[in-house]
Amino acid sequence: MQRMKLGSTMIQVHDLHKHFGGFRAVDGASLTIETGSITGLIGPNGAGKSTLFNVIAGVLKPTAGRVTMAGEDITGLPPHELFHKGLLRTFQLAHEFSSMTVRENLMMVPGGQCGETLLNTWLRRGRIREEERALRKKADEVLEFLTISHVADEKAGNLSGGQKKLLELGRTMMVDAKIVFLDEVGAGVNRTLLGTIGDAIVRLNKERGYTFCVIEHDMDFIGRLCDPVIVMAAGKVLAQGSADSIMKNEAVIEAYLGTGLKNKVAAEVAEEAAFGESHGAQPGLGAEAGRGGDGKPAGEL
Amino acid sequence: MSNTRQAEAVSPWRAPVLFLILAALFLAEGSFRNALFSGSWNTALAILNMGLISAVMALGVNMQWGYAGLFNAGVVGFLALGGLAPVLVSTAPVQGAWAAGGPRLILALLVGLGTLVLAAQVWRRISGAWRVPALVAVLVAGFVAYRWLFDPAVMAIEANNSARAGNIGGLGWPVLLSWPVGALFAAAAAWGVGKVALGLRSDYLAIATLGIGEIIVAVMRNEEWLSRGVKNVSGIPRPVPYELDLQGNADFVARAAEWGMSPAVASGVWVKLLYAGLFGAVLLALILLAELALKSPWGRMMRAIRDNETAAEAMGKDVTRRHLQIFVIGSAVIGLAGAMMVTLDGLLSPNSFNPLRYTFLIWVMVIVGGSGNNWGAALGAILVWFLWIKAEVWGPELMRLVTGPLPAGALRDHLLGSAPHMRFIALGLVLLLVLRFAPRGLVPEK
Amino acid sequence: MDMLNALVAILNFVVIPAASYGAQLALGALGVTLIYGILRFSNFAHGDTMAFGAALVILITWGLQAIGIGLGPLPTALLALPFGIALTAVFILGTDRVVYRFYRSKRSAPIILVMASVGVMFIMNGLTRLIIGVDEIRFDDGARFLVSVQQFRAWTGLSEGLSLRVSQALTLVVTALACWALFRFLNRSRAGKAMRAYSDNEDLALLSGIDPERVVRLTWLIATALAVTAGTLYGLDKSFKVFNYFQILLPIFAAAIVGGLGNPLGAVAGGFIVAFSEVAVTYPWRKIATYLGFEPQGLLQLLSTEYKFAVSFVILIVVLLFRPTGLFRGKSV
Amino acid sequence: MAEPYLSATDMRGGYGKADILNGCTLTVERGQIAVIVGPNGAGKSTAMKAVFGMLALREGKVALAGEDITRLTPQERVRKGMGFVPQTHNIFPTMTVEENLEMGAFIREDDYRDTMAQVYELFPAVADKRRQNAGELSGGQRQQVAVGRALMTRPSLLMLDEPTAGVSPIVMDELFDRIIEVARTGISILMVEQNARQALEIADIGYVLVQGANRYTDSGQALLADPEVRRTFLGG
Amino acid sequence: EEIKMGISLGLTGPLESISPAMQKGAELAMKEVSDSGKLLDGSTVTPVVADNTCIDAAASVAAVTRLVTAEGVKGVMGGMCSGETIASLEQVGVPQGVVMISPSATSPALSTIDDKGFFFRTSPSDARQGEVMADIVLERGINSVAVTYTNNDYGKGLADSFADAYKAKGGTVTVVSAHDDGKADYSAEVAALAAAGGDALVVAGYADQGGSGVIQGSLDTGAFEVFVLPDGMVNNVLVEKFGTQLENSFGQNPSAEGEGHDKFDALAKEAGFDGTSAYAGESYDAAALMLLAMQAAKSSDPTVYKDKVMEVANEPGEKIYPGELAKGLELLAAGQDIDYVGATSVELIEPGESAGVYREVDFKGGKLNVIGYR
Ligand SMILES: Nc1ncnc2c1ncn2[C@@H]1O[C@H](COP(=O)(O)OP(=O)(O)OP(=O)(O)O)[C@@H](O)[C@H]1O
Ligand SMILES: Nc1ncnc2c1ncn2[C@@H]1O[C@H](COP(=O)(O)OP(=O)(O)OP(=O)(O)O)[C@@H](O)[C@H]1O
Ligand SMILES: [Mg+2]
Ligand SMILES: [Mg+2]
Repeated sequence: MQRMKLGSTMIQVHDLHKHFGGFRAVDGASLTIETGSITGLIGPNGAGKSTLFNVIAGVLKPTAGRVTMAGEDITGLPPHELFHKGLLRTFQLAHEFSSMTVRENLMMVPGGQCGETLLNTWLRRGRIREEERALRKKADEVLEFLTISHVADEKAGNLSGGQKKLLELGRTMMVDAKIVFLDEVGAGVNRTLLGTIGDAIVRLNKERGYTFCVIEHDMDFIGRLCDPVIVMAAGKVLAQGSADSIMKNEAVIEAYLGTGLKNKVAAEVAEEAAFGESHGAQPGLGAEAGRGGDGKPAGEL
Repeated sequence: MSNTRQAEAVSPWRAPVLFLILAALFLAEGSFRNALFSGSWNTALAILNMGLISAVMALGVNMQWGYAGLFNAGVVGFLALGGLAPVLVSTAPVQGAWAAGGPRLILALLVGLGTLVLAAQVWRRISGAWRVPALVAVLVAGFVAYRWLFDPAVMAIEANNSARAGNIGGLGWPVLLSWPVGALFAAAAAWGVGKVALGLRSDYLAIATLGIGEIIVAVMRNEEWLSRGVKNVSGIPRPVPYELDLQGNADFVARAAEWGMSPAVASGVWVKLLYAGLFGAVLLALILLAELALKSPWGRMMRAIRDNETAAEAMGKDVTRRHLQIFVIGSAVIGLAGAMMVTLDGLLSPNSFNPLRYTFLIWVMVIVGGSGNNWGAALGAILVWFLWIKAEVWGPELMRLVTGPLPAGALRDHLLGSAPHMRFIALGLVLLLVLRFAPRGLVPEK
Repeated sequence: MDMLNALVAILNFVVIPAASYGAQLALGALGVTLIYGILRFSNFAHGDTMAFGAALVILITWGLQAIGIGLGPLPTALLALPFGIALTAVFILGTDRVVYRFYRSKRSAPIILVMASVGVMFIMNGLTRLIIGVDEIRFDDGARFLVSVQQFRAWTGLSEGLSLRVSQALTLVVTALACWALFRFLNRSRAGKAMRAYSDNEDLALLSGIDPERVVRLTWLIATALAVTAGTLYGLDKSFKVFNYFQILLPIFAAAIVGGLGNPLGAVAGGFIVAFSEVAVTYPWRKIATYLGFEPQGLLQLLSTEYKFAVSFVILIVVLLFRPTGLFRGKSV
Repeated sequence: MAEPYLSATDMRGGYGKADILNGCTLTVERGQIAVIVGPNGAGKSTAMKAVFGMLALREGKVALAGEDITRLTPQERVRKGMGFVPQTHNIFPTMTVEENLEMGAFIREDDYRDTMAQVYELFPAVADKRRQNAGELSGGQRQQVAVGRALMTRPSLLMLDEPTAGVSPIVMDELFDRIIEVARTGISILMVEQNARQALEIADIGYVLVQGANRYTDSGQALLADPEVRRTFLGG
Repeated sequence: EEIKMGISLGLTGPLESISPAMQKGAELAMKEVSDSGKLLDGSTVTPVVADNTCIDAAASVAAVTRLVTAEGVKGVMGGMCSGETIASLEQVGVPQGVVMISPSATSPALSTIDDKGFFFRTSPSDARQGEVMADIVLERGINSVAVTYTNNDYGKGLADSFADAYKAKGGTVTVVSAHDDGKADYSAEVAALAAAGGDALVVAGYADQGGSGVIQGSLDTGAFEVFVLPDGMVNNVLVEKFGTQLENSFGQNPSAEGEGHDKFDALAKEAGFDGTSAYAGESYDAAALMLLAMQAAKSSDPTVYKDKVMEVANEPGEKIYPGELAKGLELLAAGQDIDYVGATSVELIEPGESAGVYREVDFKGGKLNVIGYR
């Protein structure tokens, strides 16, 4: 696929609304995802991040508002059409094909396979066989990378929680995409592995020009990968900026990060001084903060 | 206890062994004569023939359910539509019927169809306050025009020689040609039904299709101009020779003597063998095509859709279109079976299309055989049909066994008198036993 | 113009029969919907549970009649009903033991349970025929009418009559009570909530200390009570015939589905929709029009009664198109 | 303390063919917080299920307060005072949030309104949604309901499988805080965590599980301090 | 020789409640012949029963195939319902050369089927009954009726032929509408019929099926008080069910005058079943005819004795009543002619079906009373 010029707009969301009955899950959100960026999307639980993803990806119809992709209006297009336009996504709650093997889960992803047309399955067996061989190779590479090749022939329904998340991510690696929406790939994934996944995201972004939009609650991960970071709260965009500036933003701290972070920033400064370079921010101070706290919700401080 | 279903390992020999057992059952039916088996090849082959047709039906249902998870409970409707084909294609034309109202009838049907298309267009194109009034106007006007054209034409056709005909009649073409036509009829209906109803899930789709099946059968029962309604059409032509002709053929009689059979028996066996060949060929061809499709990326895609539609949609698969595709193909196969069945019976009797026999029994066949597995569905179909027929004999036999130790008296007499109802009990027991010892079907999906 | 007669005619031929038929369907659908809601499968044996239970009730009724016990104007069968329910419940719990429990423990797909219920259906069907034969049986005693046509005409002097049978009134009352009780039970009581929890997430119910086997037993008990009551009332109203109980299964399912599976209110609404659409759409309005002073030529019938079943299904499909899981947003597996 | 409150020793077993657990041992003292960490697919959730009796063990023994409970069904274990939040499918989707919490208190005979108020205080986001069906919540909100349900049980041993997966940092801090409080009241906690560093901070004892067997066992702080453990399991 | 005779009836299915009496009727005739020891020099007759389900043509074909090819029956008393009968006749009876005599398949279509002489029926075609019924109704001074029929070939055929005849003779038919058997509820049908109106309701259905459901609904809502009841409805079941509510109703069914019927009734009572049950007498006659024809042809080969069926059934010759089969056999053995009257006064007309003598009945006093024949 063509590489996109950096700086142009990949996804633009105009004043998007999604209401469930009377409840406004997304309430007039507008944001832009630049081509070639790794944009982070954070916000408290229930802020409307997944709902926003679902609207962009065509799973939900918006109540109002517009979404464009590379200038083209894609509002309300069904997900399968968006897939063919190069828009891929993962699900927050893993959506594996549970009775298929892990490898098949990956092999089914690429679109326009010759063998997906019924007539071809009878008339063009040779071509299909070749295609399958290539797909299989590719799938095995992805499995290798995600450290789950030993379960390649296991039914996907039998995977562990984290393995399912990895499979979810693996599917987006089977095809060339323009933009990939990752909804909390990190939740439940081992942190060492998450580091590796982060590296892969960076590589795909650098080498193949994928644009990413990433929802994550792990601020390490966000801080390391994402620029810019968009913060949502109560269905609206609360703030936007570089990871550093967001982490210092008082409103964001109050709504999302909590006081634990104040200590953490301090600790980080200290650590940076000590080790020179830090490989991502150190969380893990929440515990102390929590233990020291008086049980009041941190946001009230 | 575990969270997910465990697939117990299934021996690769299971399917061949089961098919061998099935073959042995038929051999026993053909050659041994005792309380359980009839020892008549004619009986064995008659059961086999209907079993083969049932297998085709089961294959169609299996495509819809086993591949795509679509719960079609309107099997009987598509079957009936397929059964219409031999009547319309291959029975002799009815004298005077066409002249009485044929063109007008065609025109009426076109107007009816056109109304629906127009209505759909109106619904899609017009928005806002005018949408509903415009739709209603189109529908009402279309309906009036349709009835104005339709009613007199139907009256005229039904009045034409109503005791013996009263219908539009057939084209007099070879009956084999009507098989693909039957498939086409069912496919066309399935397309329309699918467009409307495939958005529904699981049991909701089931009840909607059940309703559609009932509607199709109701139309066939009440529209006399089409296929004589409840008055039945008999004497539908055959693709194989008639027994009486064979019996009158000296060569054949001589050959029968060589085999050591009476001409009557031999002719019956021969005709049934010919049918079995035809049906078997169709069944094998369908299984071959289905297996090729299933063991390819297409099959993988269908399984993915069945597992998780949302995810499949997100992975670029057009779920709606695929559902429609498989629904239409499956229904076409069912329609084909319908045409085959009516050809075999030589009779179209809309009253006999009842859902217990033609929807639920077919479902039982698929589930017992192993949904998702073509060989399983075919095996289940032939086996269940065999049991369904044999239950007629085995049920009372079972009763005799059960009541054996009872003292002679009113209770015993009552029970023996009710022996025919053991048919149901016997069938239920067999079904439960099979499900118990092979809960995923006799030949489960891999 | 004769408004009163027109009104009475509509009441007598459309409203009352459709309402009581609707209530019969609803009572059956309540059981179906409960089983679906908690145990998550469509129980095809429900119709035959109705028949089986009604057959037992009839036997007991005969026994009671033989020793001279009755209920005065009410049918004796009501007295026999509790016993019939108890006996049927024993049988049904037995089938759960030997049939369904196995599939539950294996976590079989719902369709397997449906098929098992078809097996149970066949067996119960055969058993009922063995027990009581295939003939039509009438077992209603006591008064047949609350209001009969002749009485009504005599009282009012109208030319149209109106009748209301005891069985119709009974069915309506029982259905209303059953629906209300079931709704309260599921949404308010601890046991009811446990049942819903079980149907939502079996494993988690286990983790919360809910005994699944108790939930299942309770479900079967309630469903059986509903089924036997429905079967008996239906038999009282129409006469008992084994074959008909299979036939009523389809409209019952239609009712449960159109209302939304798993929802008692839905089952009742569904029952009335199916019943009223069957009766009202095929009703010829000529008589009414005549009373209102028109002199219509034809029958003014929208569709002939041959298509009544089709009509109710068309309405059902239309409802489902706009509400894919039924009027009251039912469940789907 | 002579015998730990929970001791699951040398567990072996799996879902069918191969064993997932290969001699895994977990013990928790009364009022302690024990944290299990390890790579994906190591068998952490499986170990939890085994402790809770949702997996037939081929070998090994589970004892609670000195009593052998290896043969008990999950319900019986619930009545013995064990509470569990599974990793997935941990809510009743078509019941309201409030009903979900009520189900948590199913076996409690006493008045549980206080506990419910506490849970709502802990998770204000779900308090607003108490009349809404839990299936309509966001991922993080569901997780909060799931933990809330377990807290409602008032167990003597609380088992949590990744309670913080998908919850925002502010809630996570609150949650850990509350877990410490709960432990201080004498309740034992056994939890699996991928937010391992935060979890180990508060852990009295930490287990690193690899391929169904204990790889490292030590106090939380000690594990955090081990560079090898940090690099391979805690993400540096 | 042991001669096996098939009985093919819908023992399960929609007509399962009238089948047992039919089966007993046929078995009665066979037993009588067998016990007499006079058939073909002391041959015995063994009945073999098959369940044809009435509605499933395929099952019926399979059942009859079994009777013929496996059991080797020499004749089949059956089928029961017209559709299923056509199928089993075309698929088995004719090709295998076995005589089938149906007691109850009354569809006009069976008159014209190409049966190669193997098919007979002891009941008349419905075409004729329509005429008779129209006369009866008009003679009672009823000039406007509503008609409902069971939606199958029998009901439809009968309703059509009645409506045509009735209109031709000057009556008014307000509506002709179908009802399905075995439905849960008939309010819609009753409402429609009531709205159309008429002095009486013609119910061309089955006594223990939708027919009585419609009557029940009509009585309850006061829609009709007079019912005209053709053969499928004339049955003691109806009397038991409605008792005195049918005071003004009347009807007719094929059944002959006189002794035959009474004798059969007595025989049936002795054998422990109800001889007035629908088609029980026809079944007896069907079985008896085949056996008598064998005797006349001196052969149990169906291709031979099929030509004798008409002969033994019709004049000239000595009249044979139920219970006198032995006498009939003796006469035939002696080379004399007989005229089998049987339970239903069978007279077979071409192409091998009952001419149709009908008895007119009413239900005064809560009983089934015969008031005349025509
Ligand atoms: N189907 C629905 N019906 C009603 N409310 C809904 C529905 N789906 C989501 N919501 C509500 O919309 C809000 C936003 O949900 P969403 O899943 O977008 O949150 P999120 O930002 O992804 O949170 P998290 O970080 O917890 O995943 C939540 O408050 C949720 O309760
Ligand atoms: N139901 C099952 N059937 C068969 N295998 C299973 C099943 N559940 C889990 N497994 C396998 O058991 C292994 C351990 O799974 P488990 O869920 O215990 O891992 P985990 O340590 O909790 O991982 P995660 O951190 O990803 O949740 C995995 O390889 C998984 O594929
Ligand atoms: Mg989310
Ligand atoms: Mg886990």
